[in-house]
Amino acid sequence: MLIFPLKPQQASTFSVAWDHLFYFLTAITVFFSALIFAAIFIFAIKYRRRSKDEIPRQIEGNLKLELIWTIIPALLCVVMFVWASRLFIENSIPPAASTEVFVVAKQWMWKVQHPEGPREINDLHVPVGVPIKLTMTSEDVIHDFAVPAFRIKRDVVPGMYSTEWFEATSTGRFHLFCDQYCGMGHSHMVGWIDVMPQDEYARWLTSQMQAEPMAAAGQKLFNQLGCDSCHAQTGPKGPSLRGIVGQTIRMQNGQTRLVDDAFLREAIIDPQPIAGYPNVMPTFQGQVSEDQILQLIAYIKSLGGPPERKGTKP
Amino acid sequence: MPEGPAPALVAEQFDDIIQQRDAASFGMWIFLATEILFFGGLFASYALYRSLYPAAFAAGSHLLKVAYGASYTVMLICSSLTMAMAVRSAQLGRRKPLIGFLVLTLLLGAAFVIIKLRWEWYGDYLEHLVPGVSFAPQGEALEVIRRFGAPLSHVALFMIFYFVMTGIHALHMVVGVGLLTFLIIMAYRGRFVSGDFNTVEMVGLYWHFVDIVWIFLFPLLYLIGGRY
Amino acid sequence: MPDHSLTGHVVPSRVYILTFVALIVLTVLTTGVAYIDLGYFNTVVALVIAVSKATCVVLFFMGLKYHKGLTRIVIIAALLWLSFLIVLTLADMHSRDWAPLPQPWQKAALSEPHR
Amino acid sequence: MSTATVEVPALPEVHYLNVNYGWRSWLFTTDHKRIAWLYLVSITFFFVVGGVAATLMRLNLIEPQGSLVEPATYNKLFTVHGLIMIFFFLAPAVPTVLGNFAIPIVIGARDVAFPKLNLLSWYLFIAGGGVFLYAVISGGVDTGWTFYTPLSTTYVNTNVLSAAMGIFISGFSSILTGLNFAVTIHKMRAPGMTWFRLPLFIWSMYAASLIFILAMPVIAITMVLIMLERIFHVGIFDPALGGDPILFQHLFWFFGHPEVYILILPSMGVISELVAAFSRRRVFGYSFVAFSSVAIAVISFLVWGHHMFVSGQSIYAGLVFSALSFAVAIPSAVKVFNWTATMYQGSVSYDAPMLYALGFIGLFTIGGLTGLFLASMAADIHLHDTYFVIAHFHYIMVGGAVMGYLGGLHYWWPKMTGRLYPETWARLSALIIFVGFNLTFGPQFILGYLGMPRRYAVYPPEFQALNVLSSAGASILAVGYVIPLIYMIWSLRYGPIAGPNPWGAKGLEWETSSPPPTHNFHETPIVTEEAYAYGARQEAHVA
Repeated sequence: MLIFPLKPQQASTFSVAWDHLFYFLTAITVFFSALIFAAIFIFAIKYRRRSKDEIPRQIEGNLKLELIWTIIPALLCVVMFVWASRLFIENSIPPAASTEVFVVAKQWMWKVQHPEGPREINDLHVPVGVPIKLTMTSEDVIHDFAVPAFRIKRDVVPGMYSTEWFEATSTGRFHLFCDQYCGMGHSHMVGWIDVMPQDEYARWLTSQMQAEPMAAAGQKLFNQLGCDSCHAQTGPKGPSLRGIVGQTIRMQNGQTRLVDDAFLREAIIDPQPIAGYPNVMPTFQGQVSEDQILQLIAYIKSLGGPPERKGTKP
Repeated sequence: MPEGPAPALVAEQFDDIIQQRDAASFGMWIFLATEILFFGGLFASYALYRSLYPAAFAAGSHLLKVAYGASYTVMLICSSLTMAMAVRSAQLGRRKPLIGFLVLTLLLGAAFVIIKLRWEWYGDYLEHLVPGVSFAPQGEALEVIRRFGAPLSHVALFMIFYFVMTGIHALHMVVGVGLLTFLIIMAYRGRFVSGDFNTVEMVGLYWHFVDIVWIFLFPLLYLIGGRY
Repeated sequence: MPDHSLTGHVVPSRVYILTFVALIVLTVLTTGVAYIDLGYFNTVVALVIAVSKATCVVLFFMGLKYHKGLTRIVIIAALLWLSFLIVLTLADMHSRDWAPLPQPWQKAALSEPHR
Repeated sequence: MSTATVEVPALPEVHYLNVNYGWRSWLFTTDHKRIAWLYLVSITFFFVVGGVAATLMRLNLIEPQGSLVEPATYNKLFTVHGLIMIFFFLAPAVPTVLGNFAIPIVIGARDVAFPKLNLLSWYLFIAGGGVFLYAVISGGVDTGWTFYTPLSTTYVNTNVLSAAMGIFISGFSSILTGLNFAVTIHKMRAPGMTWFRLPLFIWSMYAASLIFILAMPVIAITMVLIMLERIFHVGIFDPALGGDPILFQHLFWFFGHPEVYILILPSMGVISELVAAFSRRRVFGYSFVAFSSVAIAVISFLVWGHHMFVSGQSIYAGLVFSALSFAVAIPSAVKVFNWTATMYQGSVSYDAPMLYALGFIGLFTIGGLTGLFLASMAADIHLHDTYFVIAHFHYIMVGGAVMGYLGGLHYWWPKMTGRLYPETWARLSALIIFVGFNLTFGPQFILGYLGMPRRYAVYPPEFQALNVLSSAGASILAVGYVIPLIYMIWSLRYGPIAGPNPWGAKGLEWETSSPPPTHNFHETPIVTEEAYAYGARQEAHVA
């Protein structure tokens, strides 16, 4: 029995695919290292210097050999590139049916909000067998949300939303690490992912239900901040936000923008004039925290998406 | 020891004055390649933000005065001409024109730096257009920014690039003025006119390079965004 | 190849004067064009003029026209490297939104999770 | 106290070391060989400082909760270790010591093209190092060697300004060194020394010089921007003010990745010399090895985005960077195969420099192959910023660059000093370094695979066993580094006289006396044969 593990836990759909790639790369590494080591050993012993004045036969080189050891590694590299890139793209695009969870990082803690309302710190409860999409941002420096057992990792960058997703395949408690150096408390910015059976997770959610859902909190904030005075319905000062998510709108400077999470965040913090409306919206930078912005976005999204005709897929 | 036309002027690691001159001028060109990448980091950042915030950068350029930029350009082009003529005089071994052209170049360069600091930058400071020191555009400046619908922080970003890019350029000008002063003193003592003109040539290359940087800074900072 | 005479390559002053005149003309031109609305082409024209001016300076004032081979390679390499930096950085920044990330309102449209 | 070997020649009467004495003759020297000594002493000092930082880190990691220092101190330790080892030891090591000493002699020149500039480079290096040490003493710096924004510009309170200033100044030292070498190699070669007669060491030094010239200015300007942002609180990289923190990563890695090749390319050149000399063979596939150096130098500038796969960089840019990263692996593989093939049917001796060279080839192979994991976008997701990365780049930088440096130092030591070091001790220390190194960094591959993040002062207890193993290996490695320090100093005075060509090697440097005269050769050599012409003259080997 080894005193240390040789293999990390394998607890997500991606970790299986990832491990296959890893084994392939390891096999190549072991093969070529063994080849070079063996060659060095054999040559060093077989062709050792036998007399002080020995001058060996000179060989210039060999074009055929050069081509062989250029082309074979090149082909292997193509295989690795294609395999790894496909897997990366798969890992970058969350399934449309994922459950969304919001993460705000700050020095040195992870703040998690579930759309249903529960909030956690340095802990994330998720159901097994359900794809979870994390929408993440940071309040200060760059952090990184890494879960070795799921083989996932993504930088959490201030000023933008980054996403990653996973589908847990086994229940249990798994390490959550901050992998991007973030200052003094970097190594204390750790937490746990609790993967629960689906029914247990449902019970956990209800037990946490004293918290209000994000959209409801967002609506309260929306009214508190006075957003409703211009945006409750389309008026002279601003458009109604009902169904605005997913629309493409035209800005005063002629650009068109897709209304998504990133755009909504920018519109709250650093509003730019939209075509057809006066440039009167003030910035809310400093008045709302990153958590609250996410609540506002959740509320705006709860107002519905674009009209049906936009969706082209049946 | 190799036979050279003026052995005392050839450093001991070289065979002759021609190898020495070749090495010196090649070294200078490599140094300029380094300089291209040094300014390149700034140009790349500028390009990125300009493509992200076109309105703010257009607004920012309206806060600068074209008259300054254009007259600097003319001054630098004139100084490049006088510098080229100075190198030519040194090649031909003419001491008096050499000193004359060097002094002209020096005057134009010094005028550039002085006008930039005393009038343009100081003016920007009075108008509160210096991010990190005092950035609070008022009056006409604020109106321009409003007209472009540009957020203040992005305009500040433009102004940062304006100050950093022209500042580092001006620093290069100051170094150039120092080098010219040195050249004038040496030329006065009779150097550079007996085949050993490569020092003048190298300073010339540097001077022209600094001119080229300005040739790009002028449109990128003062003209872009349209004056119409 | 570099000149192997004692004085190096002496350029007639006429060449310098002509270069100077061309530079002044181009400066006037680039300033003037900035006052005409050409849309995106304002930037293009400004850069084309700047590149031509820089080329004039490099070729004649700096004498690159009379240096062959090596020196040219040095300068071309530096410009190529600069373009690596600018092009790849901008390429990243402007292709970030291309990824076909599903948006929340598409949830209804796509029912099968993509695996 | 010279030993009783009878037929060994005496030192030449006048050579560059005894031509004059006194501190002035050293501190104001323009002799490239003496400047190499100035660098040797200074980088050894920095190596000790960086090594002490590493030792303290490894000691701290013996226990999961940290056995020695506070996390804040630990953060400063790894920052100082990284910055010193990269900017003040590895980057200058082979170029400024071995390059300065050997390049002019190897190409048959009297000195570098710009000797005064060469001395200025050293002063800039010392100035940069001094400013950086000031930063370390006056409170340290804890940003990590990567200075990521907005952490470094806005959030840490340590001495980022002087650290950045130190890097800025030392950057110019490197630029001037690269410039000097490039001009020297182009313009100062002896008659008959054509490009394809150049030893491969020169080719790779040339490639490294190109990187110095083109990458260092970018880090210099980036450091200027960091300093400005810290002083004036402007928003170049601050997302709160419209700046983009990822732009910093682009600028940093545009320099940062080529920098890695600055560290390894010169050592690759040394290895080509060693393998040829101790196998008495022309390097197999000379032109492929030569051009692979240039190919590495060029492609290394196009791969920087592989440090940013999970940073929020666009997927499309990531694909391009990943593909190019694989492309840079191929010239490296070509080199390894050719070195190995050089030994085939050669006359292989086991002198200490050759042991270092063999160690290099093995460790560089592992380091290079594990680099493929990190160039693979998907594999990088899990391995990024873990100990796997640490292990990978230490295999390249310590297993590769440092082994090459030590091998080269042993190889040219008789030429530099005129004396030999004790061979048995040298072989022993090469062996200890190889074992200690693998014990230190081998376990870190597993740690990384298990998911242990880098730059952690404290860590979950299940990682302890491997960390203890790694720390134990580090203590063996430390012993391996101390032994050469002792016997090299010993040999300065007591080492047996080497004679002009103790290895029976080919190359212009072995045709002049050891140590060489101030201008390297008594008369300008004329080159008539290609490099490594071991078959050309059977009587070439002088005992």
